Amino acid sequence: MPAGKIDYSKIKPYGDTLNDGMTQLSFTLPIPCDEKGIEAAKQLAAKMGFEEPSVVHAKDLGVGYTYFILYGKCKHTVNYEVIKVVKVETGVMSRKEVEAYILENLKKDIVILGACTGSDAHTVGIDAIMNMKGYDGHYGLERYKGIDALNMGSQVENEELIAKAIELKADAILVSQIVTQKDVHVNNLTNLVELMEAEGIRDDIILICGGPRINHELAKELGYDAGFGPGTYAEDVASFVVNEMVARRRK
Amino acid sequence: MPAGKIDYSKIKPYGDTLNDGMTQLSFTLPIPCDEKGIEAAKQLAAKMGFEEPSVVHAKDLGVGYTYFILYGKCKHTVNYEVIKVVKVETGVMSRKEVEAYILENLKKDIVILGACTGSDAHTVGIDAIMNMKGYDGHYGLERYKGIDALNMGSQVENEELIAKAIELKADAILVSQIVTQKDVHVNNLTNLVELMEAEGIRDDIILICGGPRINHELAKELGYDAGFGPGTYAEDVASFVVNEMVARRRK
Amino acid sequence: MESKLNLDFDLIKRARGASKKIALDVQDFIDLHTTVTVERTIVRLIGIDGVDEIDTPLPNVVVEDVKENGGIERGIAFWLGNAAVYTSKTPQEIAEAVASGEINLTQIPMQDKEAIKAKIDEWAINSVEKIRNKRLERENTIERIGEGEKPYIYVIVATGNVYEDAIQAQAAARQGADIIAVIRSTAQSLLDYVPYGATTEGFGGTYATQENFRIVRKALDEVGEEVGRYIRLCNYCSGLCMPEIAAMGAIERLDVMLNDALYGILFRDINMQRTFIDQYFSRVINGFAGIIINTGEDNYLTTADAVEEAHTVLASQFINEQFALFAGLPEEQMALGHAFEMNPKEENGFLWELAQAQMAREIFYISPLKYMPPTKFITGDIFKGHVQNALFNLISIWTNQGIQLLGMLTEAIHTPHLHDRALMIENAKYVFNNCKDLGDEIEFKKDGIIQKRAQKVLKEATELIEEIERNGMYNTIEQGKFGGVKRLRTGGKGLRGVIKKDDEYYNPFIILMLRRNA
Amino acid sequence: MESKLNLDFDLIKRARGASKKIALDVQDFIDLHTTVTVERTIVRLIGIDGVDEIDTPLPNVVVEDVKENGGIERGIAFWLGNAAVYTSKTPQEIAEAVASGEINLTQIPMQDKEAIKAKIDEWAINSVEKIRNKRLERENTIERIGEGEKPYIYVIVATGNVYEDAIQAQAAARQGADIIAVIRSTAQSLLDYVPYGATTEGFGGTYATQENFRIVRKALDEVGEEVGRYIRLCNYCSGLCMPEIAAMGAIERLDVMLNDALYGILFRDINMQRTFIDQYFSRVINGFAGIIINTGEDNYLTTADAVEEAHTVLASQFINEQFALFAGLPEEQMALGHAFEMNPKEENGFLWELAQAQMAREIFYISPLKYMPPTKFITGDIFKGHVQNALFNLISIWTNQGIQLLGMLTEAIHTPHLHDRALMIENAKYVFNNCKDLGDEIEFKKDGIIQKRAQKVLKEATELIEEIERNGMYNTIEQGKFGGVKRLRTGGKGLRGVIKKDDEYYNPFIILMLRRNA
Ligand code: B12
Ligand code: B12
Ligand SMILES: Cc1ncc(COP(=O)(O)O)c(C=O)c1O
Ligand SMILES: Cc1ncc(COP(=O)(O)O)c(C=O)c1O
Repeated sequence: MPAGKIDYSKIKPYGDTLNDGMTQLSFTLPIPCDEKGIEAAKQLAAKMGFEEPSVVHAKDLGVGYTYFILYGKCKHTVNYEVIKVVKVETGVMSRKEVEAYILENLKKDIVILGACTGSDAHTVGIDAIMNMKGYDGHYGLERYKGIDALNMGSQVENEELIAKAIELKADAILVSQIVTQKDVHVNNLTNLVELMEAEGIRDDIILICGGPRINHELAKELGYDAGFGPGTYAEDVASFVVNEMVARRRK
Repeated sequence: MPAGKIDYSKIKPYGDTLNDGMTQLSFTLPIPCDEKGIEAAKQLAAKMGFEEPSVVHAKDLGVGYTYFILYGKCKHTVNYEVIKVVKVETGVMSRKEVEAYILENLKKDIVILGACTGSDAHTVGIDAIMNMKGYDGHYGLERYKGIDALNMGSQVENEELIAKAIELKADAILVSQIVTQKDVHVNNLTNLVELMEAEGIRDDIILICGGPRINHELAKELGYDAGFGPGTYAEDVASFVVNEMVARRRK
Repeated sequence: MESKLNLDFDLIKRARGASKKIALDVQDFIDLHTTVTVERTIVRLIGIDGVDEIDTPLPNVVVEDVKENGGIERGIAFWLGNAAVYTSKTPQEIAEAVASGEINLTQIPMQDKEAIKAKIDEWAINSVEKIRNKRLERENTIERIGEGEKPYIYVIVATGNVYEDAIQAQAAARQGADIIAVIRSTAQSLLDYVPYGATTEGFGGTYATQENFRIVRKALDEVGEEVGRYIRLCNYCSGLCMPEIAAMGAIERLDVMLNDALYGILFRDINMQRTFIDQYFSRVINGFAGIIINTGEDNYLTTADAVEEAHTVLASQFINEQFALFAGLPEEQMALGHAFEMNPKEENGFLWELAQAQMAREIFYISPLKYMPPTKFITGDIFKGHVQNALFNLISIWTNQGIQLLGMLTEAIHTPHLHDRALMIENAKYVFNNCKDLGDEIEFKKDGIIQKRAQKVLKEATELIEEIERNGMYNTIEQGKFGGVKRLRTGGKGLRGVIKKDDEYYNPFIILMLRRNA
Repeated sequence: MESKLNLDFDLIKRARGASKKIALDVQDFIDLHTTVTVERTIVRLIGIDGVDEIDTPLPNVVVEDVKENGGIERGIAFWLGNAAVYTSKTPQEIAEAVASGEINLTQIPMQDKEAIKAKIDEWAINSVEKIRNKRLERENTIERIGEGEKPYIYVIVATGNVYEDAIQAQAAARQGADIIAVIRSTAQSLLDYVPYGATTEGFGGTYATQENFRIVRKALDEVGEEVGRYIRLCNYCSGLCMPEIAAMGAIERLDVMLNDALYGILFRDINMQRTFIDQYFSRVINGFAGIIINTGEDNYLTTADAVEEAHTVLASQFINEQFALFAGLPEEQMALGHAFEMNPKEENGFLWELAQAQMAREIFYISPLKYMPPTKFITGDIFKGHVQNALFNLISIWTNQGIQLLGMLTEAIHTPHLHDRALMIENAKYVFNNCKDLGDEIEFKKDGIIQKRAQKVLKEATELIEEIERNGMYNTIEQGKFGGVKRLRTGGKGLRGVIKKDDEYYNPFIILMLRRNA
């Protein structure tokens, strides 16, 4: 790239020139909309590490608070070279491949149970993974030969889910959590792991969670085997489950 | 306010709860759009002092760079109580009041020269201050009795402006600078002060600048008597000039 | 009114006719039943409030007492009336006595039936009169200080803390909002009681309690005076306590209520029998109190495809209209729901949305339609979201919608922040003013994309309604025709709270309220 | 085509007639004159390029040499021809010899006139043939790989560094842009020479140099193959070097050029005589090279009020059209400028903008109109700006504009950042696709706000044009009728570069290029 060589050990925001640091930000401060307020906003941006912070818009919000839009030049850099991300490492197979893999390696139908738990009533995400028709042209688990998929729907209590898993001898549980306010999803997910441990079934079942604010790293931290975020399709989950089952058998 | 008392020594962004720190930001990084890129964006936000940074959108820009939109909780606070802003302290008089003030205190017509200098061709701002018809219902200086206002228009060289000021024995010079890329306005404004000092006329003339990225503080730093930003009207400038002239006479 | 869409008025008539039969069928069932929350509503309207020492609301205590002892089929009013005649206590005193175990309602000796009825009617008339005054209070205030222009700008607050909500509500009014909805805490609709008192902790919303209603109402009355516009307060009267919340809202002068059995059935898995019965009484109350109801058809498009399933929204509106009319709720108070929920990638999607919004306007020409924003296809790209909302706002002003629930640029991220609302109000105000008379100015090409879309949706809706007429409402829901969600007649939450009335059952409020000039 | 606005075609005819007379009047003056940059353009077309040791471009050196020695009235071609016949050197060799002081063009002995003319014509035919091949190259590429749909998405890059520009231009193409304009460094238009070579330092833009053209052209050709769309390159052919830049653009296969004398007069204070002469030759070149020109009427509304002065835009378009026709530039290559610049606070402002955009479309029905975004009323509120731009995009697709210069949400802050363009392209693509056939679908109410607005603007424009016809173009500009800016006939920059031709003056290119099939 003739316009300057990128130093990946010191990555900075880019506006229209490499390393110019240009960043846009906006926030509300609980102070009046005047010169002093603008100065406060700039000082805050300076603390965040912005050079030449510039308030381009300030708007009174009708309650003595002010909304600010700013631009500034970020001083910080990130060392891109050393970044490691925790992600699901197993490759993704197509539905047909998953079906063949089950036939060949597992030699039995596997049972996958899904639910949107707690008070969460957002079923579109778990439906996308499980229901026959799937999502965005990708069929859901119900359509997979060799997979016995049961979607319990929304607002399922953790206790109920565990009881069902025991009843059906589930190989994997899929939990969907969409509402994240006040970290309700974290509490709910943690609680499920605790209950499963108390029941002594945690190690027998592959435990997976998903939702727009879930990623693999968070899932691992919470004691899950995997986590999936936005844009997940059934085959991503299915591939993980069957690979993991084979891997566990080998152990 | 029942929902919590604001501690003005520790002001923080407000999303929907006092001191939640909620801030929106966006920037481009010169790295690919993938999990690793998202992690880099989060790490950068963490360096800026955001807790729980969350990338809500990532978009490939067609050149291997990625645009990120993030939300995070700002850790920093600002002590609002000690903030001081440098601002024009003289009050603002109406046109009529200015006219009366000149008649009473200065007892002569004053000469104000204006221009948009250097390569800058944006005249709307200086026109707003000077031209007869003014701006937003506020008449310009040309309309003021007791003020002899000359607007030299755009792309005026500093040398030209100084020559004219000497010729007309100007009491005040108004400089408009709209283009700010690569700090061209700062250079241009500084150059004018230097030239005036070289000519030995800096102290005889009230020197004022204005433009969307100008404020009083910056103007003072650059050696101007005052600076005016967006939303300025003729009366703001006129009031400053006449007050300053009287103050200087008293000295 | 002439149709810009060249709609077939015969089809509309057919759809209305069939919808009426569908609603009547359900109404026959409703009339034979009551529910625990209907009874608790009567308790509340009679003037009982508060909680016992373990925080159970007294209306629940009282109704449970009778239910456990097997008398609820006769209706709670009867037992309270009986107790009052016997003890000469006020309803509140009776309730407290029940709570303390001092009284057991079904154990009180039977009093004279005429005396009981007289007592009940005295209470009821009194209560109805109070609600009527609240309604007049609203009308007078609007008369005196005015109100916003339509489309009313409707925004939500959802901090979880009622005091923070009050402040944000006031801020929103100053920013230009006309209706403030206080979102309820997640899953309150599944509670079979109404929480009590001021609350400061909720998930994704604030509990609907009578005290919370009062606090926000007061804040909005204040700010209304300040900005010179009556600011309407909205809450949710859906879920397992539908009619109780209607009663609370009527008493505290709420102005708008989300109120739709189908929403609860489909999206909260509430039993359909239960909620149809509850809905009826809640609509009687809302109708009488001058409260505008919002129906929830827009939600269908969050689970079903907006292009393919548009006709289900229209069909549901037709049916909802008939349910509301049975409950004495006039069209002026029926904000039927519809939404702008097509995939933004749809070529000419804007034309289809426009067609549908105009269609709803022409078919329900008195209703202050409630137009819902894009939500499903809003992503974390807040800038794109802002544009989606601008197009949504444009269609609203163009087709003369009544209530515009503003879309939020942060819809995919969090419940609205203070400035999110400000940005969206700015968006709406700009578009509404800049495009004010567009609707007047524009005609649609004969048999073009727009006209044909509307005609198609109307035709499909009519066919669906006639199919429902043949199969019945319950079967239709069991088949998943709405929102693609299937629910069983005996499934879902709350069925246990359904009670068959006995011959002497008496609810004094229905008649009083339906006879509007009582 | 039927008028949706019910425009009076007689008025349009009158306006065109009067405009033709106005342009003719100026053209008479033009035909008698040349300018230093016109001569330098001839030098360039003949094949001279490069700079001397103090970085003065050779075309300047050569023309100055003749001008100082009093021979420029005859035209530079003559002197070069004379030198070539005498020395047998190539033009480039001659120029270098002039630069080194070896040759003084006017001192060379006079050669045979026929031989000189033959030499000149040989060069010219050669040069014109090259340009024609460039044109064919463009046409063939479009034929082969295709191009974007209209409205073409037009964005600017303005980093100051041509290599960075090239990257950003490629990124924009991948994001969906069809035309990339490389903004010039501030005040290049005031330079009476064209900088040389690749440049990496500019203020608010990048210098227009032939090498820079080449670099970006190459980058766009590459990315065009990749995305399967021919990507057009645009630059500025205004200011003191108008025709030279046209020539450079023709040689390097630029596709679009901002090219308008009035812009320079009003907004750059360039002398009007000078720039009208320059404009003529530059348009002859652009016309022949198949380059689309953009006129600058949109700029008027940055200094004048968009509601009140809309008719001045239309009047100027009519006149510009005639100027262009005189220069042999076909309507297909005339992207007449207009803009969406009303105050967003204007009630029904959208209706007026819509009326005007449709009006321009109907009057100049062949022209690929260039529609300019809101700029003046864009503030630091980037979210509001994004919505303003969405409405602007909507009108564009609705009224079938040809070239959509995308508005930037950061217009009030900085020249576009990489992601600003991406956001705006996303905005435009969404609106264009979602509202694709709106224009086909919609009719305007007879005598409504929209029709009346358009009719009013047309009427006022016609009156203004007829007034200009009476007073002449120069007086009109002196009176400040356009953009509210007054300029004197003998004021402004560059007058000194105007030269009256003598009887034997010869510019071979005009005839060759006007005779398109030469
Ligand atoms: C549709 C919707 C609804 C519908 C839900 C209908 C239904 N049956 O699902 C209705 C209207 C009922 C609704 C109601 C409410 N909603 Co809602 N809703 C949405 C909306 C618009 C879209 C969600 C959606 O369907 N996305 C599409 C699916 C396909 O995406 P997804 O869920 O992310 O799923 C994908 C991945 O995450 C992953 N995935 C998801 N789960 C799982 C599980 C596993 C195991 C795996 C492997 C993968 C996986 O795969 C999926 C496919 O790729 C969002 C806003 C938005 N635009 O995102 C708000 C939103 C989620 N809702 C919200 C709220 C607060 C509510 C309410 C609680 C409001 C209230 N207080 O009343 C109510 C009550 C519901 C409740 N208690 O849960 C908030 C949540 C805020 C937060 N961050 O906590 C949002 C973000 C809106 C907002 N800004 O306020 N909602
Ligand atoms: C109108 C306009 C033009 C017009 C100017 C016409 C004219 N005769 O003025 C035209 C079309 C010619 C133009 C051209 C260019 N423009 Co221009 N233009 C604008 C635009 C849209 C509005 C500016 C304006 O008129 N504002 C309204 C006035 C009233 O506001 P104001 O200037 O801030 O003035 C107020 C105060 O600041 C103050 N004030 C101003 N001056 C003074 C002086 C004194 C003494 C006092 C007391 C007060 C005062 O009082 C005024 C009234 O309250 C802005 C974008 C925007 N929305 O802001 C871009 C903008 C300023 N332009 C820009 C650029 C880069 C250019 C060009 C250089 C582009 C190019 N490379 O070709 C060219 C060339 C012009 C040049 N060399 O200067 C950039 C500047 C970027 C930057 N930060 O440096 C902007 C921000 C657009 C952008 N995002 O790229 N432009
Ligand atoms: C009609 C109706 N009722 C209620 C709600 C919300 O209810 P809940 O409190 O059950 O989430 C909605 C949500 O949009 C609705 O449309
Ligand atoms: C016709 C025309 N030419 C040129 C320009 C810019 O020219 P300059 O390089 O002089 O700023 C513009 C700006 O919009 C224009 O409209």
